[in-house]
Amino acid sequence: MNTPFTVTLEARGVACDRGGRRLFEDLSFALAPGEALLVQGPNGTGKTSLMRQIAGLLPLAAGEISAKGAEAGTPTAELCHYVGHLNGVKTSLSVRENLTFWADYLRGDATGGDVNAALGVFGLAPIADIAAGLLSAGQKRKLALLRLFACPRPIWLLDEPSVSLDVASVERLRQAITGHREAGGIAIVSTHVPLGEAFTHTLDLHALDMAEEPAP
Amino acid sequence: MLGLGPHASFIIAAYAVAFVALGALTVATVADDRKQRRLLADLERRGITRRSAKPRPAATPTVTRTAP
Amino acid sequence: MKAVLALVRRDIALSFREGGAIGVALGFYLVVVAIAPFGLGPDLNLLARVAPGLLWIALLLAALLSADRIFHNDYEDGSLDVLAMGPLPLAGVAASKSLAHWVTTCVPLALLAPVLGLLLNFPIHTIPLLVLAMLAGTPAVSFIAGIGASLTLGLRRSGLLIALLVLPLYVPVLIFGVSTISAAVTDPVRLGRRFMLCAISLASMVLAPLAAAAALRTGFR
Amino acid sequence: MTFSLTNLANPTRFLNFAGTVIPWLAALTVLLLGVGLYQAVFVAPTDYQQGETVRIMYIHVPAAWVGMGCYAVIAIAALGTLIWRHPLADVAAKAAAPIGAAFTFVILVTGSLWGKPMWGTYWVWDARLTSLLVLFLLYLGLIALWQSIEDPGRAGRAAAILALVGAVNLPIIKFSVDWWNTLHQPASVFRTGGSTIDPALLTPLFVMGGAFLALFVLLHLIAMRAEILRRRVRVLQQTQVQQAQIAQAARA
Repeated sequence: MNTPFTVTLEARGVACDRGGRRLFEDLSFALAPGEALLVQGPNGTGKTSLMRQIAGLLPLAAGEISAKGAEAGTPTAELCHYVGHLNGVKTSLSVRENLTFWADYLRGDATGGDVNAALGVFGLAPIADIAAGLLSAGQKRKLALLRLFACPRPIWLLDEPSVSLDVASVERLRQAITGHREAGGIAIVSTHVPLGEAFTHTLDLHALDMAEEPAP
Repeated sequence: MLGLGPHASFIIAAYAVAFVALGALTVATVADDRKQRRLLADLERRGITRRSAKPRPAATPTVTRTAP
Repeated sequence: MKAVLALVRRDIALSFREGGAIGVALGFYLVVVAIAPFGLGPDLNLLARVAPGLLWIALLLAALLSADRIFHNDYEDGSLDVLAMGPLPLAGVAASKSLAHWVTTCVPLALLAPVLGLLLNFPIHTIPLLVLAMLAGTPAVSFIAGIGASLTLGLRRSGLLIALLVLPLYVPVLIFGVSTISAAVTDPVRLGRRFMLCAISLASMVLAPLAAAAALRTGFR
Repeated sequence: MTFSLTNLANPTRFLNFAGTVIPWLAALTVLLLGVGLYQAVFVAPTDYQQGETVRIMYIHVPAAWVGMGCYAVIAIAALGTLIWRHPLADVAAKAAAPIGAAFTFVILVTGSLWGKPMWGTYWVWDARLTSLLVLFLLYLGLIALWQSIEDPGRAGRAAAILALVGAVNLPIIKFSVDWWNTLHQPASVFRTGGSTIDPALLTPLFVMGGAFLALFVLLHLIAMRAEILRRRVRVLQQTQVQQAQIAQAARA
């Protein structure tokens, strides 16, 4: 788990188009190992889109995103964990089976990470052999977040990770992000819940104020 | 009329089908074109032009350092 | 490679757990073949003659029945996003999932075919060849269905649309599949067309995942 | 060609170009169709074997050229969409599909009406007719896919992929149907072509070919213009919705 990560993430002049409209453009930032970025902004300003762009799931309308310091030739997407609004949890598989699959799949031929240790992070170990379909929304959310621990990757992309989590689990998540940073990892998180002083950078994706527009 | 021989009905039917099918295609295409032009002219008359359609300038967000 | 294994194994496990899918496809296959004689008449010679075609067509329809779920469930619950970020290229994901569809749908259908063949007075000694021909030809069915499934990802009426898009592409499989079996009945020596069937399957397994991956990319939103 | 391609890449320039060309092309189409039909119906001699029914050839064969050529247009446009991301490629492909389907429909119907007196049946599973039937089904699939996907960008790319998959498959389908056909029908029942066509038959055939080609280009230009305008209307309507939202926000 304590692999020291040495990856830096850099975005240069990134623009994002959604549904024929440009959400944002000319976005640049660089995150060194151990730095974390908080993404803020009202709905529809491109928080999710930015995450998906970094994860390689959405094309860039302009600019580029690159990660340096990893093994040459590794695509940025393979350095990232993305936990979005959907959990990627199969209801008919048990908690352990879900996690084991993602660990095996995401690791590929590499080694590292530990499913059993990961199960302990949010206290899901006692229900490890229960079908995930029986879990509450919060527990499914925790299961999705456990991917972060079962397969170590330097960059965490967390889109509203605190949704349906209780206060104690949010605190646990905050600790996890801090621990990830101490190991040299990068975290990019969008959230409405204050996660304390876990972040070194802030990105405000404010919409242009609607009222400023001249009325027709 | 024309002496089309014993199979006149097939020849006439073939020409008729081609005429009807391609005619219908032409009418539908032209009608669609007209309709779109009318819609566009209508919108522009109400002052919604491509100029006003120009998207609001996109946000150019910046990242600020908030903690050491 | 481990990723491929993990994915294929999970998809197979899921299709058994989520139950019903295989059973429905097999039941559908049985029903289609079972009602055919009511339309064609009970003449056993006629039934034996049309049996290869009937078995193949019913198999294609039964396989398409579950085709829209090749990617759909993973798309709905967000798994597809995570799959796209693994060590496997997207074409590899498409290939693994098509392969899992083949194992969970086409193989059981091919194994049921001999039983249905008996209902149609299909000569018993050619049954091994019937199963072999179906096993050789059905990878093309699953992999081409994967293209249809990826093109219609998340659309309404995707099941019907897949059938419309994909069935015309099955013409070569059908032609060579049926003729392999008919040839086995009439002329068991000349079986060169079985290799055509294998060639079509192999080509589909190589090319179809590329098209499916490109189509999946257009569906990510 | 490079001149026109770079110049027409811009939709607005394309609209201007279409506006100038369409009336002339319409006139040319009417002229060619008039001459061609007159020649085909009144001038062309009858065939010593087929008699008067050979007149069906003057619509069947040119329609076949256009119906198949149209798929080539779509396939090239698909490459344009996927590889060069040309802004008009997707419009060109979408506009061409219904036209191709209509022409292929004409091929099938006239072919079958020609077949009845010649072969004694409306339809034979002749290799050529069967392949064209598959082509027709591919056109229908493309049109259905375009209609099912709301977002024009995704629809364009998905249809382009399907068009290319079809283009790869068509030769295989043609080959397997040919092979299947020889298996089932050892004697060829139907031989047009050959090298013995009377030049008196050829002239009207080529005039009709030119007429159908002109009709295709004409309809394609009109349909492309309609498609470009449809997309503009869509954008403007979205703007309208946004402006309404802004006005509401301002009132509040």
